[in-house]
Amino acid sequence: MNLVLWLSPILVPLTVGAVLTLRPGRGTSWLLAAAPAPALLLAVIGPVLPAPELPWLLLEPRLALDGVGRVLLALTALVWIVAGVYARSEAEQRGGYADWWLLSLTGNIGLLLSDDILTFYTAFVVMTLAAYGLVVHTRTVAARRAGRVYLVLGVAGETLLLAGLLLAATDAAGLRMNDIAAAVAGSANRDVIVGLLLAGFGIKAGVIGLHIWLPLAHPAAPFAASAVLSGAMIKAGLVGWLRLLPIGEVALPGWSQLLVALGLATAVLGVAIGLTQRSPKVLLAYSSVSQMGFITLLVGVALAAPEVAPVVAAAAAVYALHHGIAKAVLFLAVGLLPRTGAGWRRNALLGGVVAAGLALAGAPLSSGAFAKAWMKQAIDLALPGGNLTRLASLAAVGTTLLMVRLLGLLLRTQPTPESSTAGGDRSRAAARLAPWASLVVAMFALAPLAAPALLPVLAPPTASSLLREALWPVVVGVLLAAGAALVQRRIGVRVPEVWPGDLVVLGERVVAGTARGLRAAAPPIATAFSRATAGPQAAALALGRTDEGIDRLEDRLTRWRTGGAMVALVAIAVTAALLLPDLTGR
Amino acid sequence: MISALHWFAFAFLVGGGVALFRSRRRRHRLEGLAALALGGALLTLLSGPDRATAAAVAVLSSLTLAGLLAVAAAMERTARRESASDLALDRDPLRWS
Amino acid sequence: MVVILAALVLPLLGAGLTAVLAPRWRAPSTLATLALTLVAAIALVRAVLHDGAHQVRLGGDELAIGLFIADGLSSAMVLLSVVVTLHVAAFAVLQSRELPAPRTSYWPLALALLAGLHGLFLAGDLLTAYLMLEVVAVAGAAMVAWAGGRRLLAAGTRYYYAELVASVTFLAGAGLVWTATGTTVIAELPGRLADEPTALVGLALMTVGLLLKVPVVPLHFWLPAAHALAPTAVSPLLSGLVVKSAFVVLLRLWGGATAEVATPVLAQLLGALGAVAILWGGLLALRSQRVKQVVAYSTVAQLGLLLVAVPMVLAGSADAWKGGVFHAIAHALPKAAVLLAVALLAVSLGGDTVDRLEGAAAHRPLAAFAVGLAAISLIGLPPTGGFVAKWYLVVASITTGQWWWAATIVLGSLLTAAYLARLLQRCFSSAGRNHHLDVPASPQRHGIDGIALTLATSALVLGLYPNLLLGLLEIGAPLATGVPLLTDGSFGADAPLPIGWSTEASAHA
Amino acid sequence: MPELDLNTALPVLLLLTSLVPAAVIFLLAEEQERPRRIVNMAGALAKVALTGVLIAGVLRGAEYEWRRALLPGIDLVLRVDPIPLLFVTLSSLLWLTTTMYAIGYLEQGERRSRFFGFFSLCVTATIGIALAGNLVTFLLFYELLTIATYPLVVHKGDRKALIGGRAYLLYSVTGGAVLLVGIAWLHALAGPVEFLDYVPLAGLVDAHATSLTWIFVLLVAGLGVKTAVVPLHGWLPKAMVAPAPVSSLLHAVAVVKAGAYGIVRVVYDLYGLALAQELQLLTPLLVLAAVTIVYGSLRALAQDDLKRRLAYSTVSQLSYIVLGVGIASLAGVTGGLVHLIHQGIQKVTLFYCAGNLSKQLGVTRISQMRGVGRRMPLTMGAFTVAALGMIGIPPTAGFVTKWHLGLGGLQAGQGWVIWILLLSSVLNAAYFLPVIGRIWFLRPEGEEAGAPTMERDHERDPWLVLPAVATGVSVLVVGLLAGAPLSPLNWAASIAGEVVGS
Repeated sequence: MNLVLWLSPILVPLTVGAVLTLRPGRGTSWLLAAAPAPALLLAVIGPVLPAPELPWLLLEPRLALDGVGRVLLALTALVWIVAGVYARSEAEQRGGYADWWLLSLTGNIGLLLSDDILTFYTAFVVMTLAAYGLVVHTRTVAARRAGRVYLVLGVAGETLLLAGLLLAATDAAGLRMNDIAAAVAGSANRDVIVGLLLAGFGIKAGVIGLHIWLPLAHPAAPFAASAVLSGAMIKAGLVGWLRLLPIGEVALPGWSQLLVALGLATAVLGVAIGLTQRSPKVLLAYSSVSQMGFITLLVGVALAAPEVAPVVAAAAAVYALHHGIAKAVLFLAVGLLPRTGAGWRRNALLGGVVAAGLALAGAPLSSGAFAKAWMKQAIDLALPGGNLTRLASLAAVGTTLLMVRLLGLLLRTQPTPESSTAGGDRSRAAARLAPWASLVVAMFALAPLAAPALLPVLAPPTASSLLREALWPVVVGVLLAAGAALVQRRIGVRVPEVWPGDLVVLGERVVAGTARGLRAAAPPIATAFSRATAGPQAAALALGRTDEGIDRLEDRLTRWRTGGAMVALVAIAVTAALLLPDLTGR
Repeated sequence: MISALHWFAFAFLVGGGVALFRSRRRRHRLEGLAALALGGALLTLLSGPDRATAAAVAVLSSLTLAGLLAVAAAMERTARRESASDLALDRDPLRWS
Repeated sequence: MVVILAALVLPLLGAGLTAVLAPRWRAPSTLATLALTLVAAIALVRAVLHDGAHQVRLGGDELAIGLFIADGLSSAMVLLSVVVTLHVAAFAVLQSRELPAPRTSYWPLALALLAGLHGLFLAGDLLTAYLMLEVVAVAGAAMVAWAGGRRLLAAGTRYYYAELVASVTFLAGAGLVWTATGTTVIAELPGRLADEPTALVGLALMTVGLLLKVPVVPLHFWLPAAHALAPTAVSPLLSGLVVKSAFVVLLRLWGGATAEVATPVLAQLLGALGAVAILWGGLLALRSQRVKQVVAYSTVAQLGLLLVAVPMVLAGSADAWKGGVFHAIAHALPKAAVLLAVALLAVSLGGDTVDRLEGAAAHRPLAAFAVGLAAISLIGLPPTGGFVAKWYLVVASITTGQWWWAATIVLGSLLTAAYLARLLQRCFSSAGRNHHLDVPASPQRHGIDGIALTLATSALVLGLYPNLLLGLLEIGAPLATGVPLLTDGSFGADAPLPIGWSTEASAHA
Repeated sequence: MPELDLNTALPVLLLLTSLVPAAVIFLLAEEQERPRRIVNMAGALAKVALTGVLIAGVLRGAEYEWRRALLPGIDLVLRVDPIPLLFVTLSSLLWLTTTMYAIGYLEQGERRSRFFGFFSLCVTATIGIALAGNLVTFLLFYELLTIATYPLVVHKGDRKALIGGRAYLLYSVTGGAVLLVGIAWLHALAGPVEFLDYVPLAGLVDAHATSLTWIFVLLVAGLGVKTAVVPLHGWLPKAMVAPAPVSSLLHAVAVVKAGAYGIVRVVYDLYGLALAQELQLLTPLLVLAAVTIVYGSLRALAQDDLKRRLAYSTVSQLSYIVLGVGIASLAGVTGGLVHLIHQGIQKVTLFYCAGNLSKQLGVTRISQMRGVGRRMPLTMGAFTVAALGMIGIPPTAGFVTKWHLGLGGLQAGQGWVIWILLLSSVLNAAYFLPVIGRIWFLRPEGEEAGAPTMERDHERDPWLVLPAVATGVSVLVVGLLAGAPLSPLNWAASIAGEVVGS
């Protein structure tokens, strides 16, 4: 029985994948949404039965699920189910889409469940590569460019990660996660490993500088894929950090400060660039970058105080849960809006957007408030100084501004006239709203209720943190937004749009340059190299084809007269060779 | 051991060789060949073998010399009969244009 | 003892008989003689294997002529030459269907050549060796000269004169040695040569004579024309057997006890000449346009390989001696096979230039396969005889510390591969000029190709079962057991040779 | 002749299962298609069956050896040691699939009797190389391999094939000659030496350390030609002109494997790891392998012709095995040995697919491969799995190798090895991922967006598709079930245990 419980979350999506490849089409595409169900089931009931031993598979994989794991598994399963409903149209449009979708899902779930680094690494890589299929689904030039950037960074991240794992594995007792974390703590080249792991997972988590693929991938991918990408997949970075970095074992003040600084910078810059964007999806992408900045900050804090680590980890998990669901709601809403006509359906969507926005900003009584409260609690415990929490709430103001900007952009999108959504389509459109609505409900319910149940280590948040401290950043944000709107209408200054992916443009130029240089340099090196090592064949040929010199020499050599001279010459040489030593005394 | 006769035979040998390789005319070549062969035979005879062997060597070498010269002459004559000119031995027949 | 006589007399008698017979009967009588000689040769080999080396003196004790020694080396070479001549004669008989039949004078001359060769291999004293050299010279040159055409006549004459110069130089050398040491028996030379300048000069002259006959590169002016232009049935005998006879005498001369007289300078000079031959022969084979010319220069190169063995033999390496002799034998078979096969290909492809060979495998697979198999042995790739020879030569070059010969051998096998690849490459090509010849639906199976194929496969068999031949060569090999080279001088008629030759017959395992 | 009990007969029987078919096929006329196909398949299946019997026997502890005098003092020895068994299993399995593939591929080709004759000879040589008990036997079959593969390389007979063939022949003959000198020198020094008997060499190390080192250099140079190590790799890309079954045979099953296997045997079974370390032979080997790995990948990057890119990738991948040999730790040895098998199955799959592509769709250049994924999904699926294996993406077999080589490198204190491995896998990604992208994510020319997917008519012939899919799946299965008892990984690990232990 435990086999079914533990393996079904991974095997069910794979079997669904097989089914969909063999018989794609409308009849079976609903399976897409059902695939993550076993994972959700496991997250809900938890590790009731012991994890199975599978000595034959890969290199003895082990599965485990701790509190943080369950929270993130619940988040992932929920987001994938709801997004699955909206991915049916793309799946029907192109055969391969369902396969890439389900492979990414399998990878995502696999890395949450795995307890040894090889299974974790396999799942991580499978998810990264499969997600490429989602990003380039539309096959437009922009999508392919986004895909290329995504893949280059994905491969780079995966390589850095493998280097870190290899270095850690040599000193580790076994391949299990805690063995590795302990090994990293004690290993000689600890800093190298920590650096590699931070960079490797940083790319996935979108730390500033390594985030450039996010703003490109989200607009390119279909909205269901972006929801999953932002909602669930980028959380893999957090999982990696929490499991592999020596969080509980040793305090790394240096790395902690760096990570906190990076976290804050990402949060602030994410918001800043996000504000300049015109397309809602790019704005949301930058909002994800900024929110992940908070999570990076929390991991930095955890590195500073090992004894408080579990609390900080729990806080980070809840924050991820809250952000994941809220971001999924937003992405799906942004995706659905252009498809729904005017009327109550449009207002419901806009209402949901406002609710999610408020949650992200950490408005009182929303999941955001709870998440931010626990975050502040964790920070105070680890680094009592207090100024860090103030900076965090300042960033929250930024998020509110971002959400108001988003609302403004969405209001400007014209509703598509009723006629375009054909009759049949309208009934399916109605069905579409239901899962989205359930996700909104989950957004409100899950963080406050489920989190403390799954993560007992978190102390219940104080009333004031839920109300007063949560309120002022929202109010200040709204006021600022109103002021900015007034100023902008009067002076009419147009804020220039930073091209999405900012650094990526120069990154691309650099990469393209090196690639061209390499390709240009390769032939001359190759010819020089092959000429230098022409090897026997060329030598033989060269010898064979020297000009007529050889033939002329042979012609002269075979003359009758030269023959005679040669006989005399050899006679003298041989006699001399034989007698010489004799004459000079042996 | 090495008497004047030896040097004389040796001279014959070398002279014959030079004539054989240098001359273009059939007659000179044959004369050179004869001198060469004679020199060789003389050197063998001068090596002071006992009487019986000496006789055997004398008979055998004169027979072989005669045979060799006859064959050489035959070859040169065939060439002459075919095209009324002596054999041009200088260039390698393989490279005759 | 009777067996030695049989091996000598039979071909001679056969030659005489065939010369007298009417042209129609010459071929059958030659084949009959060859069959008989084959039986004699096999008997000789068995005798040698059974009770070791033995000798016979035709001229009794006092005459310094007519000493014939049958040891491992000579019996092996005799058997080899009979086998090759038999194959070539069979080819000559069958060739009339496709190639112009050989001239009527071919048959007696071939037998005479065989008799000369046998005499040469078995010769134990210098004068007999000289006589046999003359017989081989006359027979060989006659076959080339009177094959028709002025070009062939010139080639034959040059060949004849060169051979004569070589023989006479050899004779002069023998005379001098005879004067200085008082004996002409090769086996008795050791010990009497020390500090005898005349003997050394004599030895030098004999060596030069043999180098001209082998030939070595600067003295190779007569070979390409003679071997490349000679008729199909003649060139295998020349390239396979005649050139080896001089090498065997050289080995007899220097392989045995005289080695202590040889100076290192001489050894390296001979080796260097061999190395030059390998390089120069290989190069010219690469550049030649006609196939038989490629094969002729390939002979020059392969003979260079033989000479490279001499310095190692002089340094006392038994492996070098075995390697050299094995190469001499393992070269004759594939070389004859290639010459026969190439002639057949030239007929069905209408031309004997290298480019004409395009698509030979399609037209005449058996002949092309023979060329391929022979090429493998000539390059010295296992599992052929060529490889075994190369193996011993390389081991010898290392044990004697003269590693540069190993490098030469490697370079040599590479060059061989290069110029043979030229031929193979065209055999396998399907494109090329020969499309005007309609590729026969199923290529005709020519009986005559089988002869070339059996010769080529025999090289392969030699590679797979070398122990038989190696065992035979042990008997009478001067350096076989590293026995000290000094002799005890006493020998009698028919007595098994006590001299430095290996005394007891190494019973064949 | 000693009475033929099973223990001596089996190795020879193994050889005969391809020697006899070779002889029979040479005699078959061109149009006797059916008998030739039966003989071929019978030979292949018999060999696999015999290998099974061999494995069972070895597990029971039986000893298999066949010996015959070749030269005085030197025997022709065929013996089944642990490493040979590993290589024989690989060869027999891959030969089965390659034979099926060749039969399908050369449907209406001409000169097929000649082709399959030499094809069987080639595998006889490979099995001979695998089972060779001493260096002379090894050399004998090593050169036989050169002779047997030359006609295969020049099978097409056109100009390019001949040039490729000539380059191949000259490189191989030189390699063979250098190897001969090395072996002769060793023989001159230490007398007849057999594999797995370390005593004679160990005894020489104090007196003849330098010559032992030079002998090693000669041996590795001779073997390096077939392993396509950097300065000696020139022939491999040129030999790409051969038809696909030959390229797969050349690259994955026989020729290059013989070279790499030779180096493995020389280092582990002849010198022994301890002696090799004592003479510091391993570090230069490591450097050589590292240079080849990076150079091969770099050159592969610049090739547009698919088979040339695969050729250069072979040059690079083979040196993984040499790298494993150079690393003297348990994980390193395991990695090297197991890659002998993994590289085989991965590369053979790639070549089957490349062959199918060129035969069914006439596509030979990567630029022409737009959207072939839809037209040949099965073949391209196998291609993708194998390509991911080359990059070392888990859960394919390639990853298992990369992981063990990396781990081994670190355990042996050669930390820089993992950067070479990672650089190489990035480069592999750089030249394989775009191909995979082109296969699946680009639309074929001339087909506007959203057109109904092209019909899958291009994969009718089972003889061509089955081998490709079988080996493709095996890449995945070997990777996934790496932990299983009889998996290549555990097999290699047990051998590595003995090697490192001795």
